[in-house]
Amino acid sequence: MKKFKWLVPTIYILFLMLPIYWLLNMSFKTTTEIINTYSLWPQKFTFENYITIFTDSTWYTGYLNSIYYVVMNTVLSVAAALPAAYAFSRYKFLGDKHLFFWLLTNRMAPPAVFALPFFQFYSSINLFDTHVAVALSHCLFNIPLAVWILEGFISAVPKELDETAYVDGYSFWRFFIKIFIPTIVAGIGVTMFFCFMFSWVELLLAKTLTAVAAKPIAATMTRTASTSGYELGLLAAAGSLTIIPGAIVIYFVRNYIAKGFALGRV
Amino acid sequence: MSLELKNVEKKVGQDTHIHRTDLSFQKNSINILLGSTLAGKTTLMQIMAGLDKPTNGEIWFDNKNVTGMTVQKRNVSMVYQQFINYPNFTVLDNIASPLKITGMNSDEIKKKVGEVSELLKLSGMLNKKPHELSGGQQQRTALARALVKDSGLILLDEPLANLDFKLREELREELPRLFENRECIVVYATTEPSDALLIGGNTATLMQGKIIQYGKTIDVYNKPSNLISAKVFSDPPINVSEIKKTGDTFSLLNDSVKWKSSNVKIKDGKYKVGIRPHNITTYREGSNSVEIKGKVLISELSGSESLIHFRNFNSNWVSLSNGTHQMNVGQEAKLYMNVDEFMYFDQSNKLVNHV
Amino acid sequence: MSKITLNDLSHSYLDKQNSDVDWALRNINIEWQDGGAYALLGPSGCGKTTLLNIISGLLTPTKGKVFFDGKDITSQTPVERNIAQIFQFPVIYDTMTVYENLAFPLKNRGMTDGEINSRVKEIAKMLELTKTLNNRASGLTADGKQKISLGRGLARSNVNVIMFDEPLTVIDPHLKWVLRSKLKELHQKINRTMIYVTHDQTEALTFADQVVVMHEGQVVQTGTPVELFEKPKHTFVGHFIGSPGMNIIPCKLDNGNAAIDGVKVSVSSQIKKSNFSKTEIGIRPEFVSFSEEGIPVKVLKVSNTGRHKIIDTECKSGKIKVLSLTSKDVPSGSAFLSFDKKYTYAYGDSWIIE
Amino acid sequence: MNKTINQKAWLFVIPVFVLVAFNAVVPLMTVVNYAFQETFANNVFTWEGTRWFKQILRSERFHAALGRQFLFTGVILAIQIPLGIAIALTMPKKGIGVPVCLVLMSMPLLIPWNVVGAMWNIFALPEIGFLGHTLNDIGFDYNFTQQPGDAWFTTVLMDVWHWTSLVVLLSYAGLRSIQPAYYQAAEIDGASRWAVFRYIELPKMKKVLTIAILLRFMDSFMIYTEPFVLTGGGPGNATAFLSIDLVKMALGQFDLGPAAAMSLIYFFIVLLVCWVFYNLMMRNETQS
Repeated sequence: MKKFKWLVPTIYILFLMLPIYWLLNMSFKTTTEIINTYSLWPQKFTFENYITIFTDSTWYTGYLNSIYYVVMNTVLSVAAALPAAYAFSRYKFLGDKHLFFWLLTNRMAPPAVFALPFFQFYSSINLFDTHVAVALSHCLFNIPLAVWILEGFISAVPKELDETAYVDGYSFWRFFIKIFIPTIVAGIGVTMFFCFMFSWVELLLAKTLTAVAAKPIAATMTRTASTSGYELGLLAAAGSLTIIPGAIVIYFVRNYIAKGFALGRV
Repeated sequence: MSLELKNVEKKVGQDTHIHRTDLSFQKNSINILLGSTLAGKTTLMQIMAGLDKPTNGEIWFDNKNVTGMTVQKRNVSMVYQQFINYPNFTVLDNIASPLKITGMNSDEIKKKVGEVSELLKLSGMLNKKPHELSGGQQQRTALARALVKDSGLILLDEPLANLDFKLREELREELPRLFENRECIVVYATTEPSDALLIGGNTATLMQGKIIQYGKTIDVYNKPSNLISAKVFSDPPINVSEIKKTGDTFSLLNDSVKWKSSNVKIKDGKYKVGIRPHNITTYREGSNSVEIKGKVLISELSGSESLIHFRNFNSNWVSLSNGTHQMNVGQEAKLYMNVDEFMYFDQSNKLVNHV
Repeated sequence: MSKITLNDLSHSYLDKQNSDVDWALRNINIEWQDGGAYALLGPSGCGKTTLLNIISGLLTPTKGKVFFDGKDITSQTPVERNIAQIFQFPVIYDTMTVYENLAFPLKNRGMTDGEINSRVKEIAKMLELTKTLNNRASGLTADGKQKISLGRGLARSNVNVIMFDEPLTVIDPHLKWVLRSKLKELHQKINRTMIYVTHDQTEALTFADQVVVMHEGQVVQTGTPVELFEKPKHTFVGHFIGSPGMNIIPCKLDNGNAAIDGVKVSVSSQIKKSNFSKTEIGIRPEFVSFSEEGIPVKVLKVSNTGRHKIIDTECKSGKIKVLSLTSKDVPSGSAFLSFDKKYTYAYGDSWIIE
Repeated sequence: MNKTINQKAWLFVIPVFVLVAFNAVVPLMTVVNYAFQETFANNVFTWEGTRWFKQILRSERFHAALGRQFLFTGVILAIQIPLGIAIALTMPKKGIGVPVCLVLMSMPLLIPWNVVGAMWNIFALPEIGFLGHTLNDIGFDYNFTQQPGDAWFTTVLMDVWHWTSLVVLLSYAGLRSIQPAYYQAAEIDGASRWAVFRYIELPKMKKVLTIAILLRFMDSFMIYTEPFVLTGGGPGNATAFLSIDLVKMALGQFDLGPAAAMSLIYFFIVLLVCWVFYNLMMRNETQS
């Protein structure tokens, strides 16, 4: 039985790759070919769809918009969550448990519930259709997550390290920046990965809060696809491109992922 | 220079972690806090360092009240049981870090780090990261960081507990030497009586958040003020038994063992006697030895010593003899107690002889 | 129950071995009799745990063979070998009660409920676990948990060997002593072969009848605690066993005579060879005493340990420790040391010369 | 770890508190506002009390959506949790296989959710999709845009594709944190493979599995984008889960009052289930 153990993950990965391959396959076909001929690989291999995307600013600004607010949100979430996670890990204070639970409940709030109120709220404070709006709104679910993951990592560091630094004469902030952050850098990496991931894949809020100026690529894609009568080739090419940032991020943090979970909340 | 705890008490919620304590450590002394886990050693050290505040009482250092002062301002050093180093710094930067904080110029830092790393045999590994070192070297790095600045108070919280037996021995031997020629007070917490004896200095015995006794280590060992202190400061555990004195006659355990002695000047009556295992031996030792018989439970031979556990009148005894003395389990053993070394405690557990 | 023979064992965790340091174990030959109490003693990284895992079958040696009662079992699984092992930290099955934990290895071997019940009760009594039998195992203290893992080993009546891998590491210091005695007592009661791995000489020497001292993947000496103490075959053994360890002092060998700082030292055995790159005299502090003549030393420090005095002295060639009774007086300043000839040995390139 | 009492710790928590409260409190109050009032024009409200709540709780449409939602969540949990554990158990433990598996398996997690929907749409369409085409080729009458059963099958398959990896990653991390001594002890005790799983792996994975189940419950219960892009909730209302129904009601029909009431009920259900589940798991924890 042990001999065939590798089959399970292999089949699973094949299953995961199939739809992605299909998307890539389509992206190299013209829409006409997609509709008229069914084939496992492009008969007339074309870059036309990609060229369209890279030459049309409504397309590529979508990418830039997405990356812009995702990075903004990731930095914001982690920066805010770090001291909070430290506090939850190291100190007891009035209402700490309730606050922690309340934070987590926000991870449980269905975005669909908040879509309309968010639109009204951000419109009323003149942030509608800005990158800041999306970055801020994604804090709703990313900050609880970031606090949660980081708290696990921080608790794995003995508090004697903090004490040693104070004994050595470090002030709190100097210790926090020069020693503590480098110590939990793996945890920060994992947290950033998750924040990036959830901000990158989320669409409902991002779409609700933007119109033109900050419109994310994923939204651009659906719009074009539905209005111009399903330009399937273009849709596939745009979709394929949205996979790339994620793939790059995974590649860089691959060693941290498993480790992160093992060290963190487990 | 001195460190004084005046009426210090620590409570957390309803629990008292440290009962009212008065303690005073003098300049250039090594002071050992001896007690089992959770006896309050760490809490006491945290209060001394300024990492924790006492609920009541004051801490005076150098005749100044430092009770509320933050640890950064106190000029103390601390080494923990776990090997605590800054993982992202090299050994060199680890050792240099307390000096860099003070803004010392780099030449002087270099000189000081060089000296202290030489002292702790770390010179060859200054450019390594802590995780590349063995446990012993990691703890040496932590010690070096504690020694590099001229702190007036050096706190060592079971620094050898996580090391291999031989490394422990090696470092323990070096420790007193490290503090020679230094103006400082050293406080060393340990659970092991042998640590206290080998390091010397002064010892405070602790039990459940109370200081039982404080004095010169050898005095505390030889003249424990009460039974608890004797128990804390004994490894293997001290034998305790009921004893009756009438005139010059002492009798142990329902008259099973009797002897006469005129050396012990205590009133007639009932006492508890504390007998350290090495005062029960397979051979006669001292001028007054009394025979005791028992059934052997276990015999442990370590090459240089023999530990024999035996049973006499429903209680278990431990004897420790020099040399190898093989005894079989179940056999009737004849052993000798050196009665001159007995410690007598009254009904309130206070030492009554030797005083 | 059986005799254990290790035949020319070597093990490496690497695929390719270029030099000695690539081997975790080198050329181990050991024979252990049935029913004995044995210890593997050495500092961390000396290969003792590797050796233990090879005996239990958790590792297959790169070279060499393991025999139980003359039968080659090198390729057998731990189950087939029928052994028990107690690990550094207590391994218990969290979701089971103490009873279920003890019954687990028996159940796996298809014993009937009746047999299991009586066996578990018996073991629980031996280990003083009877009261907690129905408690969740995960609720016990570290020493209680360690007793459970020991109990799982003892439960099976036919195990060939019970192995301990530094079993007292996580036990509170004041309970270590109790559990150590319990192990010794158990061995004397059930007479099963036991192998105890540790870095702590006290644990090893008090537990075992025969101790194997390991250093850098090799066995440097095997012997009874007394042999290891009185006649170390290698300076490492001298240093590692005994507290404080043996004094090792550089000396000169000349025509079968040894001399330290020009003073002749008599040793217990004849010195027949002298072509070594390094020659030393080994003498335990217990066997050094102050005398009217002998090796001139300076007394550096005296520490009173309650039972003994440990005196640090220094001669030209190095430091010498003296262990004496607290009642004896110690000279201050300059003094002379003499060695008990019976326990004085000459070492050439770290190995005893005889 | 013993924590020190320090009320100043609140200062560290303030940024997080402000950022989350900024997003949570005002919109939530808006929802509450709508839920108890009727509005016809801008800023003209009339108090409606619990009318919308009663209406929603009695509405068959809500019951149907809630039923579909629980069924969907139940089905995907029943598939993803065991499947995820099984895959984690068979994954390599060392070597080049580890990063390869981790990277490839994480891919679906990093694809924007609407792209996931679009991708599966293209993949499953009977004429042009590999899945649809193949199924029809081998004799199934498959068309997820027309047949509710097929739509369900496709949605579930898509979710399995999208999220099983999260369970795998968590389980894998949980498995990796088990000390080898446990396996060795079990081997020595003669435990079967099943016993090792039942008495060692499963208990040690309990915490990660709790997290995995919670996350999967929350996210699948809140699912919106993927089925919206894939099926649009159809055919009919076959795959109109709670969020889809809610958005339809709020934006499509502009029934703000009932939509807001439904939102609150919805949020409450998620909270309640999470809370009950979490406490059940933790109660067992303290018992042991």
